Amino acid sequence: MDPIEREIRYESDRDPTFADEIRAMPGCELMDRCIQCATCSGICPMSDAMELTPRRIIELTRNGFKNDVLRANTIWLCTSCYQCQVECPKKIGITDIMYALKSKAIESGAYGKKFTIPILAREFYAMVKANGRVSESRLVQRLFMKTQPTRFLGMGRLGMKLMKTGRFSNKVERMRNPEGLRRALEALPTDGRKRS
Amino acid sequence: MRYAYFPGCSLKSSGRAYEESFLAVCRALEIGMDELDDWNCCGATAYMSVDEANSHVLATRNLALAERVGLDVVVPCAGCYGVLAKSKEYFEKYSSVRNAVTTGLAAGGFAYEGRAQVRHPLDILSNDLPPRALRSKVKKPLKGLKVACYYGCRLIRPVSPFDDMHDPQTMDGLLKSVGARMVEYGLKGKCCGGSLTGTVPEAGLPMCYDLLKEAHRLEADVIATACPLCQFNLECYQDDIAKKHPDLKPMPVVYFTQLIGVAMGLDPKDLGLHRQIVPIEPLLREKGILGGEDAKPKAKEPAAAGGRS
Amino acid sequence: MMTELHQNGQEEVRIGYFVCHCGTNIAAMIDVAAVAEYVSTLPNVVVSKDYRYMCSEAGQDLIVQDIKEHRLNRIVVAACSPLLHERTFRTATQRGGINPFFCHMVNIREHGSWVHEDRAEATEKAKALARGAIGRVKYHKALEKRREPVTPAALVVGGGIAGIQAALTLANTGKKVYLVERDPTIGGHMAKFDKTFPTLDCAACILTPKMSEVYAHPNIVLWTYSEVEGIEGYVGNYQVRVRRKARYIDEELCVGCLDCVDECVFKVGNVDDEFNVGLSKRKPVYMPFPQAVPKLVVIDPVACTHLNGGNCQKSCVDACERAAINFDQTDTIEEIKVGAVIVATGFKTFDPKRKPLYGYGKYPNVYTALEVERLVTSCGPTEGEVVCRDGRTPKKIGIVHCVGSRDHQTNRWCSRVCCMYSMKLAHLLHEHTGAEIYNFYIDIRAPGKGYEEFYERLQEEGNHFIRGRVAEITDIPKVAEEEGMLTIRVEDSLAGFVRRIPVDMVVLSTGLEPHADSQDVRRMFNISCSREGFFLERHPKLAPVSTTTDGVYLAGCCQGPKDIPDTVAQAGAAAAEALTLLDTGYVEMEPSVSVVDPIFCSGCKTCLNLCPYHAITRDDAKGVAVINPVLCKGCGVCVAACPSGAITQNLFEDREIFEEIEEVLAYA
Amino acid sequence: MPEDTQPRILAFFCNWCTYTAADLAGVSRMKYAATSRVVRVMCSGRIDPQFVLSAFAKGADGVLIGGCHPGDCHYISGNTKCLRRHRLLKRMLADMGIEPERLRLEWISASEGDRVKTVINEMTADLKRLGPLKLPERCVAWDVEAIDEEPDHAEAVAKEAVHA
Amino acid sequence: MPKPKIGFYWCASCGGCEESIVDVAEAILEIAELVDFAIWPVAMDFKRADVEALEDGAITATMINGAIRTSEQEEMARLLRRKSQVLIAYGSCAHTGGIPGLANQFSREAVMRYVYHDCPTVVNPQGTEPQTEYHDEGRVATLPEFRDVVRSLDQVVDVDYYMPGCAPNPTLVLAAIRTLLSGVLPPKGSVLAPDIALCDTCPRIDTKPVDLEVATFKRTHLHKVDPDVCLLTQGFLCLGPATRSGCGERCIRGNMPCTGCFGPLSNVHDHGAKMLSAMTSILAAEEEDDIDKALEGIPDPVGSFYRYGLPVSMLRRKVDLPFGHRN
Repeated sequence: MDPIEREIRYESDRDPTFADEIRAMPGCELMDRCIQCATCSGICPMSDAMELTPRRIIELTRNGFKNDVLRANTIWLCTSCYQCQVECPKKIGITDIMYALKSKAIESGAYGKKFTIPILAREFYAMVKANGRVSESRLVQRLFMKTQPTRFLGMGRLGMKLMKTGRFSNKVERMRNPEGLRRALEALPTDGRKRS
Repeated sequence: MRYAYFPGCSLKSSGRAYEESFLAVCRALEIGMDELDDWNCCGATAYMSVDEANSHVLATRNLALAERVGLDVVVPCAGCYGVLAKSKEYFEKYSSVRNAVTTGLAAGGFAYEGRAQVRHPLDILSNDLPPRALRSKVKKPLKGLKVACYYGCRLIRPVSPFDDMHDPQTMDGLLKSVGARMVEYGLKGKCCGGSLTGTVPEAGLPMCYDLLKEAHRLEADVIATACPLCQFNLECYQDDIAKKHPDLKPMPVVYFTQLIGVAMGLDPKDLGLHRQIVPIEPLLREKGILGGEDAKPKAKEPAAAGGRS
Repeated sequence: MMTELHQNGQEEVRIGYFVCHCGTNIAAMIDVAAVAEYVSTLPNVVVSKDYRYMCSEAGQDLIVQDIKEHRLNRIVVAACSPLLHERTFRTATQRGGINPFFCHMVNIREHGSWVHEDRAEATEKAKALARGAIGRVKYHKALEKRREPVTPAALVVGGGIAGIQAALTLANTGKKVYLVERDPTIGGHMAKFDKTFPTLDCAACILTPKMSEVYAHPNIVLWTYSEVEGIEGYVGNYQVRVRRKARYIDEELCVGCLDCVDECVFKVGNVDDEFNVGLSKRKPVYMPFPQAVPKLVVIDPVACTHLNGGNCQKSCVDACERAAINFDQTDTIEEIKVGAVIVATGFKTFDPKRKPLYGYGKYPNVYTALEVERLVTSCGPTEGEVVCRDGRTPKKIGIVHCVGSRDHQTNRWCSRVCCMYSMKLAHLLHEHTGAEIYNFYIDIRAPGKGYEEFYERLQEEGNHFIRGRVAEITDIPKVAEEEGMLTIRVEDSLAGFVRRIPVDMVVLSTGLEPHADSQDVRRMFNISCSREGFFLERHPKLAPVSTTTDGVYLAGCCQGPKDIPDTVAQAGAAAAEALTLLDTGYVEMEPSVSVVDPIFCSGCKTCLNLCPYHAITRDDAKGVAVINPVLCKGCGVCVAACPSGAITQNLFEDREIFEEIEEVLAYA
Repeated sequence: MPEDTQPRILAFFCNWCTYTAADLAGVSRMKYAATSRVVRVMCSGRIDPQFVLSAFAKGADGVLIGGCHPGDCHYISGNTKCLRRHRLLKRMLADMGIEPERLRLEWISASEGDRVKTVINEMTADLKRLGPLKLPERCVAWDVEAIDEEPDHAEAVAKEAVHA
Repeated sequence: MPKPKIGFYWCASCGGCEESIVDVAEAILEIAELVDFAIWPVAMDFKRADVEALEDGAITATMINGAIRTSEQEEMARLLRRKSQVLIAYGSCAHTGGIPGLANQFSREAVMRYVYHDCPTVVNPQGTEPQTEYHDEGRVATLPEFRDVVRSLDQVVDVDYYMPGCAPNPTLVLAAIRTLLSGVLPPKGSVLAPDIALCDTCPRIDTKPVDLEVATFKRTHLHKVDPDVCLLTQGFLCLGPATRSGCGERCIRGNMPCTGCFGPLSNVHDHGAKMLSAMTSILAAEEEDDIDKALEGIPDPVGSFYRYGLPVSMLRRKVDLPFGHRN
């Protein structure tokens, strides 16, 4: 049997400002109307693989249990298909909340070293910052190098086919002058949030 | 009819066939498509997770470009369409987004007042074309071809200005008007797994498997999509999926604009049919749509302008 | 300036001012003593005091004594809303020996202490309002409440259980009642139910006796297949026009033997049977259901070939020995006079097609709760045998709660009865088919007497209660067990994981919502409705069955979703309220009607067309306008429009309002 | 006097809809500025434009008229007459230099208690921004000019009145 | 017994009221028999000193017409008040401020700038404006001060009676003078005209329908006016219903709508607001934009409804105009 860990939560486990931070993000303001009806979990295509169902994520978020929320794989399995947000009877922006939680997780680095999804997000972010556009093939290469080198070799056959049909080019997609875009993206105050 | 055209990163690489077929169809229908000058990546689903405020600035810059040329912007890729449409709606709905976008764009020398509309090919082909424009251009109706129209998520959610959110019909309508037969595809609005097929395949691939299996169950010949990511997931991972599900037979996955192009008798080369991993041409030839006598390459039509980057 | 204000004769004005603490409701936020102190310095004020509960017996006696002791002839009471206690303080003023309309109320609770947070500002406001009232009240005149005779008859609109109960209660007191029902039979939704919760007694057993009692009752005129077309007049004196749609059957002759139905050219039903909510077909000539009241058939002009201009041998006519069928019948309009109206128009169920993910209409084995009511009842289309549309007898049934309710996309409110009838249906389905029943709920709401016990009984019967709102129903299997079944995907939120439950049949417990035409009905009876479309009661607690229009009362689900026990109770209450009106025989009309002063009226005809009640006519001989006090409702529109200022409205005279404006603002 | 800083709104509420809505706001304990003084009339059609002018002339900084939504009037069409008068009165007041925010017509039904709160708070904010109208003091200042004996007195009163 | 003295004086007026006195035609001789004139600047050469020489109350009755705009007019009004037993505000200007009162919509500077500079027909290269004092080699010329606000007579001095009308009509003038001389005086502050609106005696009242409704207000110079039918019924802004009668409906007989010069009835607190209320209530339009369209026929509500009475209206003046400084 695994060693016993305490399951009870004391009030000190709660992060008092966490809920407000999420609530301040556009689309996330109606969190408190949730009646825990579980429609979101019912409709979410990925919920069968999620450690915490979306319903539980909303409950834990609005009560400030930051660690539980950011440690679960739920926010990463969310493919932002918006079915939960559309079906929610209380019109709560659940997908927007998931995005808010992802940016919180990336900001606080609460995920495993080799965990692919946040790495993809940060690689994507860096590439847009540099070139203003994303070169798919290079992005995939960098991702697999960083997280699952073995799998990348397995993709060889598919890689060949894509190259043959002209759908895999090593050309770096770049804007003519990304200067304007770069200035635009630096204009907003980062209020101290890590943008790595 | 003239629009600004936002290709998005995918249409320049894995989704090149979508761009080629879309531009070919537009040329045939005399719809003007001016690619936005120096457009930037829309941020897709990833950028938003890192920096939510700037994701709106990033997306709205493209709308500012469209406003500068005074045209509505057409966004073929469903992913980009969803991101731009949502940014536009949140720009109008939330003052925090509006302030962030206005200050951000101003620093970059741009301005956006919300005039440029975000449109999708399904929308303009269904609603902006004069009634019989498409039907009159059909040379080779797709008789006998059973198509499962797959819309995916971002075309109809969270915003769905041109189609029914629960039972979309625009793609079905268009392909029906060029002679194809539709199957009642219940999973037309379900998620294809998005980027998970690459990052966490054991979670993403089952989604594709469900979609493919259902298409086979309904005896569809081909799945039509309007999104390069969905097309890639459904088509390119069929081998991986078949490893776990040997019963899965190959299912061609094409862009709806390719089928429309074929029905209009356009050159298969211009429609990027040769870019399929799971070939489609044998099926079309078998159905008599890609006719036997002109199977030989016809005299080249004047080089198709644009599109081929 | 040059305009002479009519002084109120030479009589010395002696005002008594009473400001109420209302316990702490007012005193907590307004320094009532300071207000009383300030008012004592105002002109004409003889008595100025504060008291803890002005509306109490002691408070009212205070007024009576002070009037006598200080020879007061004006009273101002600063307390709650006049809509609440104006009548109370006017009665007290009258008991003090002076005309009740010398009393004026100032609202410093609902418009003052309850809504402000700054004690100083609230007190200043109370002083300003007091000064305005003191100024105004000196112009008050002695007035008498006008009495209008009341027609001792009532109109009940809607023949469901609410209308039936109200009509019976009223008729049993000897009053004449007109019961008008849109459908060919009374009974409403309840007639379609099999059993009723929580006692599972059969709906027909408790409803049909009341229906026949209505039919047989000497004081009730029953008009079915009829609609109210228009209503004029005012409380106690309503003229109502009722359109009696043509049945093409002579009501005197037909005895409901159904020979005509058997002989109709259509051997099998050709249109959906509304009573069986479309589960079966009916012929153009039909009787809604065997126990229909009145026991008459009706010919549906839409479905009948002859009435549609086609040629038909009209075998029905030959079949009827009593020659009751008459194709030349036309709609008739009846004009009646009533004193009170009880609106009991009921509700409609939510159309589940508005929630496409539940697959109603797409998957044959998805039913609405009302359809299942007809399936399980012995006199239903399948005589109580539960068989799905695809022929199978269900072994696993899923009942989905809150369909359309508690949902911002459709109806925001809880429809209050779905949990209970879902449990009832679960019991009946289990009883009829032995199937395994799953109830998918958000919160089980079983608040009534015996309701929790019923829930316990259902649990003990082995029904599954899964806490989770069903998001989607699909026929696409994911695992072998789901082949050929309808799979319900839901998170069992008590267990904490998502489940896929394959079932043979799904029952959608659709919520209750207002009829589609509730806006037109509301405008016809000049009552208002809440945001959702249910008719608005005058006050949720103090006047739940009356409306803002005197003489119009509400009963049943048209006022909001409720179960049968509450509906019957409310119907009785509405009948009682109507009875107080009909029994007193007269109704006291507020004296705040308008009067034309012939001296100043130039006969310029400006006001004549402004009055919606046609109360103003022109005496061409004298060349002046005249207002008929019976028709005048006291809105004051003509007063504001009269270019000569020749019309005055009692209690709201120009000089009173100008004085109130000036004094309120003169304070500071 | 604390009264000076707060704008004063004279509100004419129709008995059946807006007055009842204000009662509902009270029953629901909604909080709003204590700047309104309500005069009850049976119908918004009873409100004579003379009342509005008198309110301004006697020192109100703003006038709020509350009536039933079109189609809801207890007297069928009283609110329509109110609307007809309001449209021209608004224009006339603008010609007389009174800012549009000082006269507001709102249709508020018996169930919209929150609307009463929002409108009064909004109007209070607008009037605070516009500053006091102070018509009685201006009238005094306009007449002072006639008394020749103390011209500087005239000027003093005038200054004080306007910039108070 | 010395004949009673009568005085006439005119302040900010057009002189029409002075003529209306002469309009009584031969009856002027009858009056001349009965009274002596103490002051009548337009007709006789009386000087201010002559009036100041009289003791207080020497003049039986003085009729002052014209509104009060300058300091001199204020002084004369106060002087004649002291000198007269009965002071009558004669004509709309004195009674309610009259046409000059419309200037209360403009500031003193605006009036000066227009009259002495912007008016197309004025040639004033040096840009001279009237000054209250002008020194020329030791000699000083003075002018009365031009006030910021136009006021009616009773806003300056206490007035006994009001003779309404722009200008009052001869029959009423004669009746007034005769009642004055008869010594039987009506209550102080009365308006010497019937307290009933024009429609009471208007020849066209019968053509006015019972279901009176105005689709849209029309301007008289843009449409043909039917000489028989009630003007308001035709859609012209006729203020007869809200104005005192006694004028003999001379405008209506001249086929033009009444403009309200005889002033409000006694129950009315603000003439303009009351007219506005009456005229808009009878519109047929129900929706906001239809109402606005129907009211396009009244482009200048202040000018239409306060043509003769802006100074005595509740607002009196455009509220945001400056005042209280010396030029």
